[in-house]
Amino acid sequence: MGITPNSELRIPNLSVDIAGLKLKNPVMTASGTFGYGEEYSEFLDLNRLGAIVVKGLSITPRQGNPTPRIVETPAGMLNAIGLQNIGVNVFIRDKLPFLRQFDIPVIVNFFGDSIDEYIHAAEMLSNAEGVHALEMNISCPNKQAGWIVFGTDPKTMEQVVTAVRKATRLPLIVKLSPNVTDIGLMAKIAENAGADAVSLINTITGMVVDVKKQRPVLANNTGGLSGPAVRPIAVRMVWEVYKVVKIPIIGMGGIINANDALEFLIAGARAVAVGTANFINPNVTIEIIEGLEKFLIDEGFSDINEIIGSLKIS
Amino acid sequence: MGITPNSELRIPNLSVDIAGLKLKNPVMTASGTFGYGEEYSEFLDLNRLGAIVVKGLSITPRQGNPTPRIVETPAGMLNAIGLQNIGVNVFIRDKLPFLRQFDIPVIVNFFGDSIDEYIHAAEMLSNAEGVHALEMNISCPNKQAGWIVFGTDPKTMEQVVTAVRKATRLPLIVKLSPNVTDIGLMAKIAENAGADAVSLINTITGMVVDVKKQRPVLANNTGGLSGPAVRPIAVRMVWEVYKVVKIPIIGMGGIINANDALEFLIAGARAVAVGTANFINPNVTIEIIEGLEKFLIDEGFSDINEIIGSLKIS
Amino acid sequence: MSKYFKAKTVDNISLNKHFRLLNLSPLSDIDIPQPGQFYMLQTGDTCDPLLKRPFSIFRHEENSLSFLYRIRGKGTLSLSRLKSGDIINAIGPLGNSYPVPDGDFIALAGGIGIASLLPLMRKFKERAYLFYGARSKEELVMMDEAKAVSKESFITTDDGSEGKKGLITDSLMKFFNSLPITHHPLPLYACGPTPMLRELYRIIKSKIQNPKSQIIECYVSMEEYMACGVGVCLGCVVKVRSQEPVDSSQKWIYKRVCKEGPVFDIKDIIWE
Amino acid sequence: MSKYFKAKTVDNISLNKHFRLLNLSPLSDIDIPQPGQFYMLQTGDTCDPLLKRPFSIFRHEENSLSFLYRIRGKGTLSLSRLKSGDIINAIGPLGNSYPVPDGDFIALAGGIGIASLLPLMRKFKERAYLFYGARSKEELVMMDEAKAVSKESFITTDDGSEGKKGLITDSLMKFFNSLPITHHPLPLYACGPTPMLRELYRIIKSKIQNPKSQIIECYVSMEEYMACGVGVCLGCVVKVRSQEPVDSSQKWIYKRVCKEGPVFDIKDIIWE
Ligand SMILES: Cc1cc2nc3c(=O)[nH]c(=O)nc-3n(C[C@H](O)[C@H](O)[C@H](O)COP(=O)(O)OP(=O)(O)OC[C@H]3O[C@@H](n4cnc5c(N)ncnc54)[C@H](O)[C@@H]3O)c2cc1C
Ligand SMILES: Cc1cc2nc3c(=O)[nH]c(=O)nc-3n(C[C@H](O)[C@H](O)[C@H](O)COP(=O)(O)OP(=O)(O)OC[C@H]3O[C@@H](n4cnc5c(N)ncnc54)[C@H](O)[C@@H]3O)c2cc1C
Ligand SMILES: Cc1cc2nc3c(=O)[nH]c(=O)nc-3n(C[C@H](O)[C@H](O)[C@H](O)COP(=O)(O)O)c2cc1C
Ligand SMILES: Cc1cc2nc3c(=O)[nH]c(=O)nc-3n(C[C@H](O)[C@H](O)[C@H](O)COP(=O)(O)O)c2cc1C
Ligand code: FES
Ligand code: FES
Repeated sequence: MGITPNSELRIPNLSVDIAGLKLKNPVMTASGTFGYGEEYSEFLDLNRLGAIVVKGLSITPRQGNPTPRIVETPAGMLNAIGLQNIGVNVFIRDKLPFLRQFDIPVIVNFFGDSIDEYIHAAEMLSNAEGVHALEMNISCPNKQAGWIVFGTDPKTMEQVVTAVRKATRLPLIVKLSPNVTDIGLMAKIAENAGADAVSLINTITGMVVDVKKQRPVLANNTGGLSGPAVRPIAVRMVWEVYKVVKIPIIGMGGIINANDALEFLIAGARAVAVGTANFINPNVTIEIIEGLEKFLIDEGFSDINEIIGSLKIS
Repeated sequence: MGITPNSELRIPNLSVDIAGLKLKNPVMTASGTFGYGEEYSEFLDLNRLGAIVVKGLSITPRQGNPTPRIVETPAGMLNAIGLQNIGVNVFIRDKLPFLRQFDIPVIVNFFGDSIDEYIHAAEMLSNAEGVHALEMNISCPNKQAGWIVFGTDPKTMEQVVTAVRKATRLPLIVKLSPNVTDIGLMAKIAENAGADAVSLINTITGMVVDVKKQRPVLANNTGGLSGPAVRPIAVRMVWEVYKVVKIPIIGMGGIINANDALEFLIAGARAVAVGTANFINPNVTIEIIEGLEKFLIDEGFSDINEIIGSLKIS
Repeated sequence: MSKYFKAKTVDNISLNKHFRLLNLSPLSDIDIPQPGQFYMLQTGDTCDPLLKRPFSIFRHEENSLSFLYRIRGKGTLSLSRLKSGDIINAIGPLGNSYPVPDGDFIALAGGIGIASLLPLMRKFKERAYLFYGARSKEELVMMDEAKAVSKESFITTDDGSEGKKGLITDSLMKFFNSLPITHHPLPLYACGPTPMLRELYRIIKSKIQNPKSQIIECYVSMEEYMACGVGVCLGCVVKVRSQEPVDSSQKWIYKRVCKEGPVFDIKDIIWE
Repeated sequence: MSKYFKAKTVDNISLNKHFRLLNLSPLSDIDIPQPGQFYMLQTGDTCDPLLKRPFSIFRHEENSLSFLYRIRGKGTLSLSRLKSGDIINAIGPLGNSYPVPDGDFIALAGGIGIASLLPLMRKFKERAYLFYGARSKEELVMMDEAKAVSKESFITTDDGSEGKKGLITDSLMKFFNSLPITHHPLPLYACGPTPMLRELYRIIKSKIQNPKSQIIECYVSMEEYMACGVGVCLGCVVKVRSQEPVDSSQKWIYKRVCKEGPVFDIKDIIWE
């Protein structure tokens, strides 16, 4: 298991390859929980991250949903931000220059209401200097197909991934929706349609009711559940996907410490993303990176890749 | 809103009808969390419950899974009991006589590995005195169909519900699995196949990894997530089902107090079941019944049926 | 110096059934907070409650931060359990602050809103006309200090158990009407429940629409559910009038209470 | 009289970094617990930790229940935060208890296992040969009381910081070997980590297989993860030899530690 005579003296290797990107370590930020990097650069050295994934972008800016947009739930939270964003152009003009200062991959999360919007956004982003990979958020409804969610219908997903694959030469990550019967099947479709990696899980749809008002608490009625509450579901889904695809997996959902990150890596994720936990502890990503290193040293591993997918099942 | 001049003096009506059964109040126990009623009869007066739902039965006894069978998760727990049970015959001989002493509906949860086993169990239970309704647990894999889970495949579910519907004249409740893309569709199929009611949600599949051992904590690898962590998901699913079916809904998933129960009722459930919370507070069902009554009085309702499905959406 | 720091609980004093005063001693150097700014405080140490909660800075002294809070739900309940010596994480100071008043000013506090306004009144001693309303005498916390640092004070309670019985905005209205038209307009700072702020807006709007009255500068501290407190989650937005709307059919954009706020010009907010 | 009751925290004494003694005062009449029985205790007051945790009764006096515990994970950490006056819910007494010993007996405690055995030793004063092992001196909690109520005591620590250095089962083995074959066999009661119990089983089995030795009665208190503590969830089962197996190919059935246990005859358990 990689125990060498002087293993205590060696700093273990933390770097991993995802879809052709070389990451210093497997810890990324989850889209929508880290803005465009500026706000948290006050709190931590972005250069230490494995990669940064920015808030989801669409070709034109969006206002998002009315408030309340968030509500806390037991060990989790629902959000219905409604994909508020500044749009691809403003991002390229105002935010990318800041991100280009750093020596880490910048992964841009994006989405659209239609396949054309996806293609258009992917093309615009592919031509921008400093975008290292694209992450497609397919947990949004398809206007043309009568608001069927792209990521829950196998056919629709196949179409949109195939189309975007043709529109970009950048590494393409498909972010899977957990609101499906068979996430392994969805991952397999993404792989066959040309994805270089899959990331999971996006949020799980939920609702909280204000019983006195007899209304949902969120103005949007439903929202997406994230945080530790969903972690056991997310870990199980990563494991299911690991069994059926060859492309790398970026695991996320409720990670708040190094132990949680290790659960995902061992279950088959080659990298992890941290979302809601940033809100609780702006320094959490750095603490997780340090925790992973400590774990490898303590357990006598010399390379993080030794534990990826190492789950022994009964 | 039912405010009558002397509403403070009136005790509001709590009774509801489910699939032809008249319940004193909408609070039932969830299968697998209340045994066969005996253990908790030390702690509360079973006669006060809306109904009792017993641990899932199969035609022959089952040993269940090796241990560990349970593990706590943030605001929830995973269980992989593996449907350990005493079998239909021993239940009828040893447990039913005890339950017959009480003046409340006894709902028997059951399952099988094949359609034949379902039919057989339903027939045996239908002939037993003191069984008032059947609840089919379809979250188990179908041996004949290569271990596809009955409750996640629309075709398989339709077949098994149709078959059981023919095998019993008792009210038939189909307990839906939440591990599906479209729970509304599954409910609709159950309704069309002859179910008198649907209950939801069963547990959501999850996994916890012991990172030092690089193994799942549960001997069965995965388990079912229950408890407050899943509540927002469960409430959303009840609401989705309420929009598409006419038969009554029994809502459950993470209910620990009257407020939680009200969320489900307002979202469309005509009754609720309390599971994991019994473990924390053996008296929780009674406290919820009292809390519902208090809510109705405080808010000026005279009948619980006034709030069922009363959710105002934006 | 980081805005994310650990702090030790000095004490957590119960003022009455609902209100507490939490005194923290930061364990590292911190930035100096300005009146109107706030902190995100950890309230427990498990995953429930999960998120930090926002609280206005109530008092800052060398190596000490105080927060005045009302127990509302599980976060504040959990906060009320902190005992001397317990260590929590905090983020702050966050958000903008009240613009510095030129001379005298009006401070309009509804209930716990006093927590956010007292630092301003304390800093500009005896320059505030204080309007402080609450449900009852018991809920008029910190009234003695508030009065002591004010030039003049007007108190109301819903039940008349202290001060005048009635709404604090009615007292404010009367005060306005009693001022000579030629009176130099006083800037107004307000913090309190949304219905109070909405009523305030109605008052201000009627003054603006009255050509004889001078325009009042009016700043309000807004509240919204917050997850991050630092501007990344977009959970805490309010509608603000804008010349550069995102959607050309609408003359507003969303601004973040935690970043562009919590203090806004009352006239910029779209009150619905 | 209900097995589900509220209790007030009298105190929650820190014995050292890892161990605490919790004294509770039930707020209603309760059943009298027997040595070996346990309670499910609420450890926090939010949804995390969610489930109650099982703890052996350590001492029962009029209107007082005491629990000796070791801080392990989030439940026990949360329990260690309880302070005087805090009220928690509890369920108990639960499970079976140690069979009453006829005369002298052996008590084999590994670490915190002493919590479950001391009530038995206290009840049958100076009748126990105590074998008590722990990692280090610091972890030999309640040793003075345990020695005081014993007839004779044998202590080991892994690091030799107190008593003999080594495993407590080795001391037990020596003791057995030193007894004359004609000695009346002493019943043995054991509670501790699974590896210790497994080793004990090996020892007992070898004695059983030795035709010259007399058969020893041996009772062990088992531990398993518990959700309900009252027999409904079927989470806490152990494999027990049976004449009426569920499946005819196997000579065992699952029994519930919380209901048919926690005390089992060591020979009935299937040690894998
Ligand atoms: C910038 C800012 C400064 C604040 N300063 C203070 C302060 O100095 N002292 C103080 O006591 N409180 C202050 N608050 C309000 C405080 O943050 C909330 O009372 C607290 O978050 C409630 O948490 P909880 O878990 O106890 O309640 P929850 O269980 O979350 O909610 C309980 C009730 O409070 C309401 N509520 C919760 N959060 C908010 C919110 N952000 N705005 C409006 N209503 C809410 C809910 O709708 C619910 O009715 C401030 C809020 C903001 C945004
Ligand atoms: C009948 C019975 C009586 C007990 N009496 C006592 C007692 O008097 N004093 C005392 O300190 N402890 C006692 N225990 C053990 C105690 O219940 C556990 O230490 C506690 O539940 C751990 O909870 P946690 O949340 O702190 O740890 P967790 O976070 O749940 O777990 C921390 C570690 O402890 C292990 N663990 C957790 N629960 C158990 C368990 N039930 N059995 C074995 N290992 C476990 C886990 O595998 C993990 O490694 C008893 C257990 C049982 C079943
Ligand atoms: C406030 C918020 C906003 C989010 N916005 C996006 C988004 O724009 N695009 C996206 O793909 N995922 C978005 N997500 C989902 C997260 O990236 C992540 O998949 C999810 O929150 C699970 O991880 P966590 O439990 O660590 O938060 C958002 C999540 C939150 C909480
Ligand atoms: C220990 C345990 C055992 C269960 N056994 C069954 C079962 O036998 N049949 C069944 O349909 N559901 C079973 N369930 C699921 C519950 O009935 C319920 O659907 C689920 O736990 C969600 O409710 P809760 O969050 O209130 O526990 C079991 C749940 C638990 C926790
Ligand atoms: S609270 Fe997250 S953006 Fe304001
Ligand atoms: S803990 Fe539930 S059956 Fe034993």
